[in-house]
Amino acid sequence: MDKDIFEKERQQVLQSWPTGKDVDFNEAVDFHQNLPSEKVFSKQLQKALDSGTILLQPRAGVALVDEHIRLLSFLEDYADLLPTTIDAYTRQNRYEDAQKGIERSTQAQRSLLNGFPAVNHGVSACRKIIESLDKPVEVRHGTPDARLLAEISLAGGFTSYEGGGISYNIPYTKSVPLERSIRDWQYVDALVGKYEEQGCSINREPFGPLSGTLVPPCISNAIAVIEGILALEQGVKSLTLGYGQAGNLIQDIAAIRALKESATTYFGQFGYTDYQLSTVFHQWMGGFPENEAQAFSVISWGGVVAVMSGATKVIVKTPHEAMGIPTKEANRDGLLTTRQSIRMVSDLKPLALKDIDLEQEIIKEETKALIDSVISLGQGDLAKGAVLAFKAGFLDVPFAPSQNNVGKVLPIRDNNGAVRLFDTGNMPLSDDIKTYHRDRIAERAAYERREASFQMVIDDIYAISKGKLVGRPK
Amino acid sequence: MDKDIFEKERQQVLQSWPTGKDVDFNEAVDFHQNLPSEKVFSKQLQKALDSGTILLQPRAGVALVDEHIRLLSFLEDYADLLPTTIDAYTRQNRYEDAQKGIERSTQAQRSLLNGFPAVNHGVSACRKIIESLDKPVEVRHGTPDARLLAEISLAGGFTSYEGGGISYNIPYTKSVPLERSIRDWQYVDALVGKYEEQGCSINREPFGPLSGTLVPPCISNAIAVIEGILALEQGVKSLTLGYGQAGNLIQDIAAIRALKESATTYFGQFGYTDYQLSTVFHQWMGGFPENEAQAFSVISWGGVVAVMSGATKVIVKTPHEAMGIPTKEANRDGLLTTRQSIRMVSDLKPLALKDIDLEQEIIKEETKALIDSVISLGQGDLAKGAVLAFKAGFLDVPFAPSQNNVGKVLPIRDNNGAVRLFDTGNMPLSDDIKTYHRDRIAERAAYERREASFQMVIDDIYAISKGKLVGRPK
Amino acid sequence: MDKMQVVLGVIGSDCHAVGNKILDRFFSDNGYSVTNLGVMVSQDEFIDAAIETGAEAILVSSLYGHAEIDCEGFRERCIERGLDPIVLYIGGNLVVGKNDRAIVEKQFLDMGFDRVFVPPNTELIDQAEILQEDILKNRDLSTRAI
Amino acid sequence: MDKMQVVLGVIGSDCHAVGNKILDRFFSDNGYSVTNLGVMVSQDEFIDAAIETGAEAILVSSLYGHAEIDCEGFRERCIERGLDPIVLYIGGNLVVGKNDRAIVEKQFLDMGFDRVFVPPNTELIDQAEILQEDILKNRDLSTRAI
Ligand code: B12
Ligand code: B12
Repeated sequence: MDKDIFEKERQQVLQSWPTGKDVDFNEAVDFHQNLPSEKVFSKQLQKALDSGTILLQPRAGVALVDEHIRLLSFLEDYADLLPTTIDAYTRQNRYEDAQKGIERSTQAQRSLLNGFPAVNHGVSACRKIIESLDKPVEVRHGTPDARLLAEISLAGGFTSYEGGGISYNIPYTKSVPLERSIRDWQYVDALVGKYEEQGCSINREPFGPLSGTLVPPCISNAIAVIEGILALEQGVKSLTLGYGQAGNLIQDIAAIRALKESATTYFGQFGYTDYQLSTVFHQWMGGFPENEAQAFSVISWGGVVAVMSGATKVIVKTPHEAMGIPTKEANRDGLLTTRQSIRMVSDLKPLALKDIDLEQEIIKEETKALIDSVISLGQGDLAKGAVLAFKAGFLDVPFAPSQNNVGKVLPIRDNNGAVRLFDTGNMPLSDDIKTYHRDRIAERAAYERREASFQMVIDDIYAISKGKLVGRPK
Repeated sequence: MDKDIFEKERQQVLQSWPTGKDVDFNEAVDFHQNLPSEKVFSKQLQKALDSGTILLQPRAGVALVDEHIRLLSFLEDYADLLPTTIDAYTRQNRYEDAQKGIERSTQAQRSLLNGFPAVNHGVSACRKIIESLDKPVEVRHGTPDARLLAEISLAGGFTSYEGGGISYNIPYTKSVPLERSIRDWQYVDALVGKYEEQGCSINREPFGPLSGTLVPPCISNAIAVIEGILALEQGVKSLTLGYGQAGNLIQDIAAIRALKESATTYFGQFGYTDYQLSTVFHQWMGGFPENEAQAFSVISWGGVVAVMSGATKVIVKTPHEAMGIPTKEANRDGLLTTRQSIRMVSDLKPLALKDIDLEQEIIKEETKALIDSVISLGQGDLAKGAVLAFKAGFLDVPFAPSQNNVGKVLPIRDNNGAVRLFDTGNMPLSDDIKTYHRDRIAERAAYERREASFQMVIDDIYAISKGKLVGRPK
Repeated sequence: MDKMQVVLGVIGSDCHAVGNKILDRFFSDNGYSVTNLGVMVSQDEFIDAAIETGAEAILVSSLYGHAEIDCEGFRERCIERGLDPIVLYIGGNLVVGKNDRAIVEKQFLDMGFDRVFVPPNTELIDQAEILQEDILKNRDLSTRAI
Repeated sequence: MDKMQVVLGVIGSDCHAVGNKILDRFFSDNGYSVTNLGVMVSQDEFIDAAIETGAEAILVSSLYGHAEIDCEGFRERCIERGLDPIVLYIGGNLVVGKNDRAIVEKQFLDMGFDRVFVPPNTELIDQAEILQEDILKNRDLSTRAI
């Protein structure tokens, strides 16, 4: 992004809500420079990368500042990295509604918002959070226009920022044009780059799981890599690429391994060498079982697979997942279960399985087909290419609400539980790949003695919440 | 066992406590013959063997009959196979104390016994249990002299009986001579054989996990195979051999695979071909974490490994494990977690890993060394051989309380968490094998920068309950 | 008989799309003509669509926990804009947190919803029949009112 | 100073041996002379051994849930047989089921045990010092009594 344009736009952004005026970049740089390394996201990630361990991070956010600090202080003992999950009004820039939520929450003495309205609370409230805690804190949200939120929270001392122009549009919005959200996220990345120029390290994490629902790895990996490049282009240096557990052990391990490799390849191809790359594994992001004992099983399996995949961090679910925003105790329990799982399997050697290698090659090949189509559509301009690719359905996220999304792609599990493409929509995959998916699904259909169909898709959507991986009949 | 001797002994056994007189073999045969196949243990095991699925079984038993039936009826919805866990007084043939426990429990309106005192309650109470339920029920206990208990519970309609002359002596008693318990279990097996002759199928399950604490697979596999042969010798036809999860995925899978193969080999070598062989995987049998969220993780990982090992059934723990006999709800929760885990991984293909094959070969070789030493000590008489082998320390169970046990063997985990032999005691293992174990442990010691020592053993004993697999310092 | 007209959507700033797609399919497969507004639907958008299509029921979803705020005055607004009678259903994870189902149900019944579907009561089984009964009851009422 | 003598064992029909082996090690490593009776020890076996060795404390374990029955009248029996004063500790999973720790503690204190160690209060840390203090307190008492 052109610096002048950026700086001009900054003035507008900071004026779009009263709390914007408290942002003072130079003072913020000072604050960041004085943060001890325990509070800096990328430094903790680097330690994990170096030692081959995996870091645990929950999701958490409530309406009121002191409540939120109490919540995070409580979770800090069980987590390695902390979140501040932003409420859904702020995500839509509906700060008046967020204000209403704050007031109602103050009255009701409980949070009526599903997250922390950081913009309304402003810079000093963010500082209070960072100062109250001894671990790094990330802003986690789902905001298509996250410019003001970034300004306030980064000035507030947060050292990691989740999201991206695609991943915070397609699953999170209905009618925000993709060109706009990508553009607004170039701003965010440029802001991060501005901090990086001053030696303040801000980690960026594109949102991997997308709709969280039977997303084939190639789709999320392609988008993650593209958002990674878009971020690098603006000066981002520390990147965490994400993936949401799909459910089949082999495929999940292969997906994280493929993600690292595809990213490294393309980042190099685009001329980037000076960056820190880590990965994040999201425990199962689809519908959870309502029963807590069953939910514990889903969570702990997610912990196991996260370790086996070699991811740098794992985002942890809670036994309340199917029911509502967790209490702090439920959140702690999710962390405890996950930690136990992780520490019980972390001494295992990486699984050397041919099936994983095969799956990994397939995912990389598919991902390459998707990314290359974006590159060629954009004639080298990835932002433009991504917009055109979504229009054409070359990129297509299953079950996403956005009107930018063609929505033709339909996933179905194969007989081993791996997510395959029942309908490849317009995605530019080779015939070999298409045949591979068709065959795998046919195998299952034969086994279940029924046709692959939308009913099978629905069965798969419900499966985990009904206590199984594959949505078989009966 | 000689039939005349057996029948004479039977009369004494049945007179050793008043309820013995209600045993009527012919009437019992009638009862068994009329049991629907859903209630017959071996038939459900066969179905599982045929379909490659795994069956879930909890542990449960309380002092009073109606309470016990209520408990099992509640659990029946979540389990595939049911237990009746016997109290610890009955296990020691202390029926007066059991009677006191029954009376005190009636007064207190809660169970003061840690299991169901089946001998005191007698045949008709057992029948009531079997008739109230729709699934097969097994007697699970830890009784060195289990003759009367077998007479009463089998006449009562139970279709599976856990235990063995070694596995219910060494971990469960202090001073019962091994020759006596083996002899008394030959009686039990002969009784089962007597039922089998009448076409009543009674499953027998030697107790695999022994002390439940860092037992190297070769030791439990050797004892399981020996008890299997001792049972076959008396006419037992349906055998379930068991193994307690040791904690390392590779070793656990290898152990169950090795167990099947060693059993098949030796059963053949001893001339048996007409039997049904299944395996049981016990979720972690050592000290559990007190925290329930952590316990859920241990349980669900046990479910996962059970499936991956290919066992026919899994014995399920509960989130109350570290604290006390579980409530029925905690027991249900253990089953629910396990079921979820099982159904999430059961569609995976068996892991084709070289490391598993290697481990499996080692376990089989070690097991062979142990069993062959028993055979040669006994000059073909396995019962005699086993007694001599324990005396010589050729068979030696870590942490067992029995005076029959030399107690020289000490296990330590290696750097990947597999249980290795720190001290092989007097076990007749080859030098290669000993070196292998020594090297694996040295690897860990080097990594941890400390000597392998008894402190390391203690650290490993506590490890799982403290949230990890390997008891590393700090 | 003509298919009954219903309007479906996810209210407020809520982006949860998966359940919505399944509900669309479910009610369509079970004899209704469904106008699906998708996610992020305001009260007035629901009402506009209901008026336009002559719908006899509005099926609101809310998953993200803000239903208390988003649904405030929804019944009153319907009446104000002439939708009376109209069947109003709501389902999903209505409030923030894991709450007692009975309390949440009552809260939304009090707000004027005819039925409230919160977990563990969200499985789609006989909702299609129940809806038909409720619509017919309303028709009956309207007839008698005339 | 001579090492303090203590008797250790698992009471009743209880076969849990692992904790016992660790306790033996722990108290031996921390300055005591331990007579370990192992598992399945009756009240009188504990008392016999204490008399024989001149022990000043009996450390009872019970894991399997029958401690209520097995320990009935233990303190009285000690006094009856002339062990007075003697430090009586008990630890483990004392009663059947997961129970409120405070209630269980009180129950066994009332039965005459000087200290009660139930989870999550069973980790071995400063038990060796506490025991020393308790034994010294008893000596002090005996001296004064004389
Ligand atoms: C997948 C998912 C996401 C995906 C959604 C992708 C997409 N665009 O669809 C992503 C990751 C993007 C996401 C984002 C968020 N999510 Co979300 N998400 C889920 C999750 C895991 C599954 C939802 C799902 O698809 N279920 C499967 C479908 C089939 O079931 P369903 O949605 O429940 O719908 C069925 C029933 O509810 C019922 N039903 C629904 N409405 C109606 C109406 C009628 C009339 C009837 C009869 C029945 C009915 O029938 C439907 C079909 O069976 C749930 C938790 C869970 N359930 O396990 C959380 C959950 C709904 N999310 C939640 C939250 C808070 C959010 C966020 C605000 C982020 C945050 N703070 O954590 C953002 C939302 C931002 C926004 N603007 O809306 C919370 C809501 C909390 C609460 N109510 O207290 C939940 C419960 C998780 C949690 N425990 O914290 N989420
Ligand atoms: C391993 C084990 C077994 C093995 C024991 C092998 C052996 N011979 O040692 C086997 C499988 C044979 C077994 C059998 C049974 N077990 Co068991 N077993 C366990 C288990 C899983 C671990 C015990 C262990 O070794 N822990 C590790 C050691 C280091 O810890 P510890 O024993 O708790 O001892 C420490 C502390 O308690 C403390 N401590 C103990 N005593 C004292 C005393 C003093 C003075 C102090 C300061 C401290 C102290 O310090 C010790 C060292 O750190 C526990 C549950 C758990 N804890 O997870 C159940 C458990 C103890 N068993 C139980 C039961 C009931 C039985 C059975 C009766 C079978 C049944 N009905 O389920 C039989 C016993 C038969 C009999 N005659 O005794 C129950 C007791 C229930 C209750 N109290 O309500 C438990 C709690 C499981 C459960 N939740 O149901 N068991």
